Amino acid sequence: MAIMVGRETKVIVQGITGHQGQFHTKSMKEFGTKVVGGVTPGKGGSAVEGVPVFETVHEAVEQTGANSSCIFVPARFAKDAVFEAVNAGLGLVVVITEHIPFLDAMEFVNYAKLRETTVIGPNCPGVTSPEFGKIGIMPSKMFAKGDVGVISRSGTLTYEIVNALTEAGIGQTTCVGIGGDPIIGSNFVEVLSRFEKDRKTKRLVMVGEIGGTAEEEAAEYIREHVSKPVFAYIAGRSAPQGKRMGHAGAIISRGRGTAESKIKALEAAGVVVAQLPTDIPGLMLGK
Amino acid sequence: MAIMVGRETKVIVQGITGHQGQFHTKSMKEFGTKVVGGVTPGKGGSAVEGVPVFETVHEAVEQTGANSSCIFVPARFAKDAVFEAVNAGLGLVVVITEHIPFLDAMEFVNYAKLRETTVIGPNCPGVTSPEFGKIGIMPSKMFAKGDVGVISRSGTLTYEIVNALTEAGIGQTTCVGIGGDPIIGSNFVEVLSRFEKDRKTKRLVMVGEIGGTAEEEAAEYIREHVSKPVFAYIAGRSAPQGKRMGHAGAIISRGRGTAESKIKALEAAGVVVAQLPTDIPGLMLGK
Amino acid sequence: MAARPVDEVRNLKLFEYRAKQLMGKYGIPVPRGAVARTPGEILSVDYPVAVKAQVLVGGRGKAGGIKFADNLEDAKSRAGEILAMNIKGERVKSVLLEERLEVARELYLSYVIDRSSRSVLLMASGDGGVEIENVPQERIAMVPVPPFGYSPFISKILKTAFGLNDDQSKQVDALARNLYGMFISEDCELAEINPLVLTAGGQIIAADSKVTINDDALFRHPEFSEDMDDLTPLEQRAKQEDIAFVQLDGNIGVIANGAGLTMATLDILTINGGRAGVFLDLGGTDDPKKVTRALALMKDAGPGVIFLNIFGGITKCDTVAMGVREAVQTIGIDIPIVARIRGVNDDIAREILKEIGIESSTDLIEAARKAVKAAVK
Amino acid sequence: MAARPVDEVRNLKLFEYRAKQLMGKYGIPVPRGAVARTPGEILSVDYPVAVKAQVLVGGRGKAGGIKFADNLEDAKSRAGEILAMNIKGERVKSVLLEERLEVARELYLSYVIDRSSRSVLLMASGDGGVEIENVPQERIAMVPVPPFGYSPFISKILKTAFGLNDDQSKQVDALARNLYGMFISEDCELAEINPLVLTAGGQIIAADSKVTINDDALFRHPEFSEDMDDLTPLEQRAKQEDIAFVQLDGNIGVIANGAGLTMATLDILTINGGRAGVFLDLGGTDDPKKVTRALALMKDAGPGVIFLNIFGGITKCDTVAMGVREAVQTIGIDIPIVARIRGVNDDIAREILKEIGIESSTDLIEAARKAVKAAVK
Repeated sequence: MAIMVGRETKVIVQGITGHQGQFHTKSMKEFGTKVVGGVTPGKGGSAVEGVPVFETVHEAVEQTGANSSCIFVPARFAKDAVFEAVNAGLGLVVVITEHIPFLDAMEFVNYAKLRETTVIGPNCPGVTSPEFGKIGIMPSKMFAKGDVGVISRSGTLTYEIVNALTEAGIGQTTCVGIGGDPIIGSNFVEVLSRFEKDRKTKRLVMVGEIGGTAEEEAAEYIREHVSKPVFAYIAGRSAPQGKRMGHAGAIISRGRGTAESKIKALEAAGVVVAQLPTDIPGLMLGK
Repeated sequence: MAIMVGRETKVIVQGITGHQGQFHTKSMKEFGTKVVGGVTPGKGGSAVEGVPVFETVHEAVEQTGANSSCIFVPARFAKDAVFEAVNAGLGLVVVITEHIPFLDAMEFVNYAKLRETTVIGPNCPGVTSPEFGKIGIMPSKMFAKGDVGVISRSGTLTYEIVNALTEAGIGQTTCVGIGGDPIIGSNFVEVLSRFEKDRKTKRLVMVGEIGGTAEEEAAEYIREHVSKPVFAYIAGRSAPQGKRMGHAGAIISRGRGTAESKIKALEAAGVVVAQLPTDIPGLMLGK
Repeated sequence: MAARPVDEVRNLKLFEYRAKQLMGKYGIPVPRGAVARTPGEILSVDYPVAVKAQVLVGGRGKAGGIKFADNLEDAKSRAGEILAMNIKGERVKSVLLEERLEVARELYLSYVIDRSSRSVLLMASGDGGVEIENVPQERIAMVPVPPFGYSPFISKILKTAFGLNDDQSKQVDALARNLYGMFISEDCELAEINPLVLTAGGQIIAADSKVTINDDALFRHPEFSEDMDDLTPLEQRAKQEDIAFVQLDGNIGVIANGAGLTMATLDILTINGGRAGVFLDLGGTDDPKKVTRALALMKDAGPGVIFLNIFGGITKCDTVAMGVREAVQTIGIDIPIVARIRGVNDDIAREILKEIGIESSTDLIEAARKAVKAAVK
Repeated sequence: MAARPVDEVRNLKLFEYRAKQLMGKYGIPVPRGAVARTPGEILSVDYPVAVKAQVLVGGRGKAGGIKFADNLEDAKSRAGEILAMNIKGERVKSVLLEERLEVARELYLSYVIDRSSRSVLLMASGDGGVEIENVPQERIAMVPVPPFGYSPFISKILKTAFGLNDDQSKQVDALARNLYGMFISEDCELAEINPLVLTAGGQIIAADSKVTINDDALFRHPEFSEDMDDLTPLEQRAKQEDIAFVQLDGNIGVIANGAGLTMATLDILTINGGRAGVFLDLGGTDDPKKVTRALALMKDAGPGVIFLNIFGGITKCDTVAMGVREAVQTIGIDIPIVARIRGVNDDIAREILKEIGIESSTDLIEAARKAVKAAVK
């Protein structure tokens, strides 16, 4: 078992004919993912990496039975692409595209929630279940099958940590890059709750960053609802505070948002917090 | 146990100072419901039936810890009233008001779903759990505690059937009047799924009507997900078809929507369908 | 709760010419046309012209309600013929004279309030025309419009569903967007274009239009008050009273409270061999005067017997009984009344009715049988 | 993925006078005022007047950046003083001369993109003024605006939160509605009025305004291109390259890919006794030229050593190495480079770097220690 990506996952790639779309379609297929179709308006009828291209998501779903999408379309068209995927009834939509305006992301995240579609991202590396496949852009080589669930706000740092886990002989059920934007489709709490329910997942790794209060909220959730051991790293202990403008941010965060606040909250919830990302495998192995 | 209304239920009445609001606040209290506050803009600081009146729902929630609302405000203000209740984080909002424009109902139903608030109605008699209380306008006298869950699209007909059940010695866990409007917050399927999970509820009574395809969808759901015996009555076998305009309705319903279609679908799902509403107690008692 | 007339939702149906005026206002291309209530009103139109009966029932074409004319004289006589018609029980009061389109293809496009998806549902098919409901499901695109508004992706779906080129697709996109705007702004329950015509010249035009407005939203649209005149005088009275009123072909007049109970009452009468001639749903009321006016309405509808079936809740039984007493004493109801009374204050109600000579029962089946027997007499 | 500069989200901060121009455009009452870049630009204003430094950092008032004047001469000399100031490292380039308000009460109102509720969050308090963040939570109303738009109930909440009479409430309702309209139409990330002033005359006026625009939405708002000038030349270059660039006070120049890895790199350096002087996040790229330009930027920032920490994924290691080679060979990088390379194509990358004399490690800690050592020299 794994979360989000499983045996039944059939993926379409929106923006499949673009440079990134093509490259990662190939990579996803090589990883063993069932990529069943692509969508690029105006290119319907063609094929990319042996995958048929359709004019609309609805058509692609009808013809291929797809249930998931990986979105590479440019930021200014991304909102409509997600709307289309959600409207077509897909269960999982992974939005790789970065630089999507907040209000656009907010709208598609709301729409997805209304229609019970899970959105990962935007501005994320996607989801990889080593046993079943990957939706997104994570480098394929670094994964190994195992019992650890990884959730991360950061892209490259995830690779760093997953790589270290694999080298230490610790495999993964699923790695979820939730994305670093302020408005994202699935946050720590939502992904934690899935891992908690997944029987194959025995331990969790959580990679956070300074800014926002998502890690503090995750800590609260872990304390009340997560029975599995959680190991975390929070990036940005030594990063400078940004020049904040206005009072609104301070009112919302009320002193939370710093690395100290996050680490304190997580430790209070029983989470083992690593000083450096590369310390995580050692901590998991009890070294 | 019961569904929707339980030991923890604390109700505010929106539109409490109106004629209906006052009358039913009294009736709900007499039934044992914890009515903790009311809201009428401009009347904050006063009291109705010993219940404090507030200017806003947010204030009422802050002061009383209310988690449910019963809405009696006039149709043209109802959308905003539901929005306010949902925004304040209430878990259950029962909308008694009738004649709410469809588009208004659609909007508040969507907003409620986004914020995970359960809406019952609009244009409904509300929810009654004989053991814990009632939110709405169902006549108090007819209920008895027991193990039957009742779901109904019709108001008065529900009273007829519940009364017959009680007279036959069959009590109820909860009776939910979901409302007869085309756009409602909770449909048969959603309420059925709650009754299925409720341990105290052993048997179900479902009261449908001609029009729409909600009963057919319920039948499908029952076949796949409901383990408890279901008894149903569908009103309108002998009612004339309305003069339909345009083709859209026919495209959507595709022959469904008639009493025959609904009865056939329910019977195929193992539901016992009564010829007359008053037959239901006899069927339940195996007469 | 008020009842909906049987399987219909509450709506105000607009005549074709009114629907097209409305669409025109929202920038939707419609054929040039003019409406006439008498042949004399027809002055000059572009010929050839289609003369179309303005009725709200379906199947007008098959019933001969659409004819064609090549000149003024011709148009007047065709209009005269149609204005004398009665289509499926509906008298033709006006005709629409409209330019004839050179039809290349007939498409289908509609928006409707959809119960299941709780959204405005867009439906589109390349196989437009009168028999659209028989087109296989998979050839009709059904798209619940996101609650945040019409979205660009819909245009791609329409292009594919209709099989259009880029220019046609642009026209359809603008039309579909504007129609959605109209649907929301005017509180429609249905906005249907069938056929949506692609002309030989490559234009997209709404050749026939059906629009219904959500009754409950009419307070936001006072301009539709003039469109109410398709109701019979009794229906109009009922509407003013917020009483659901439907005329049928039996001879028992049913008065009940609540849509479900009203329909259940019809079922019970039918099973017991009776037939309702009219039914009338009081809805929820605490006003005896409304009950009195309902009885007056029922008297004018003239059934052989009145079956009063009340389960008191919001509408208390004694309120109803007081209204009945007032009707009997002031209006004089010369039709026998069979009453079945249950629920809140039913004991008081039974006393009141007894005073004016009406025996009432608590048992539904027994009362129904009595009403059927009385109707047969 | 591109990085956000540390704990800030991507945004364009507007100067107060620009924020007020924008608010004025949306019908929000703001004080009469004029902006001046030199005392000579001040011609005539209504006195008494407030002379306010236009800077983007907070705490301007305490730093002496707001002064008052009663006549032209006075205004010019106050302006001259302020225009010579440097507030928390930010040079004052312009002043806003504004009518002085007779303040009866100071309120607080803002909209902000809120991560937790994934909505536009309205915050309002009757306790406005500079120390609003210290007001107890329960005295600040926080309302996530429904995604369907500003709703009437919000006006009731504002009335209660602010403690207003009906007339004031109407003013505030219009203002809050217009501010929300501005927030959405202009893709704001923050729109804050603090204080929102209730004047002695009963008027509601936005006395101080802070607005930030979401950078990623600037393609919809080309008119803000003139508001970019608060960046240093290096920051501006970085922005054009889509490189997150932050200047700090150590002497190690960090180049990494991805926000998380960049921050983790800072953490590792700090733990090992080093301090970054600048960091630069390449983000995801497949263009060696971007890497070359990043190195040029780093060269101009002038750290003592460059620590290149790459974990290849989207950004392949060989792409980075090629960019570095190009920079070394054409621009000439005279600062020592310590490299740590892992991930996609790291073997090729190490070969390329070796050719130009850069030894690279795969071990993060080891490389970090080496960089710290090099910086100390």
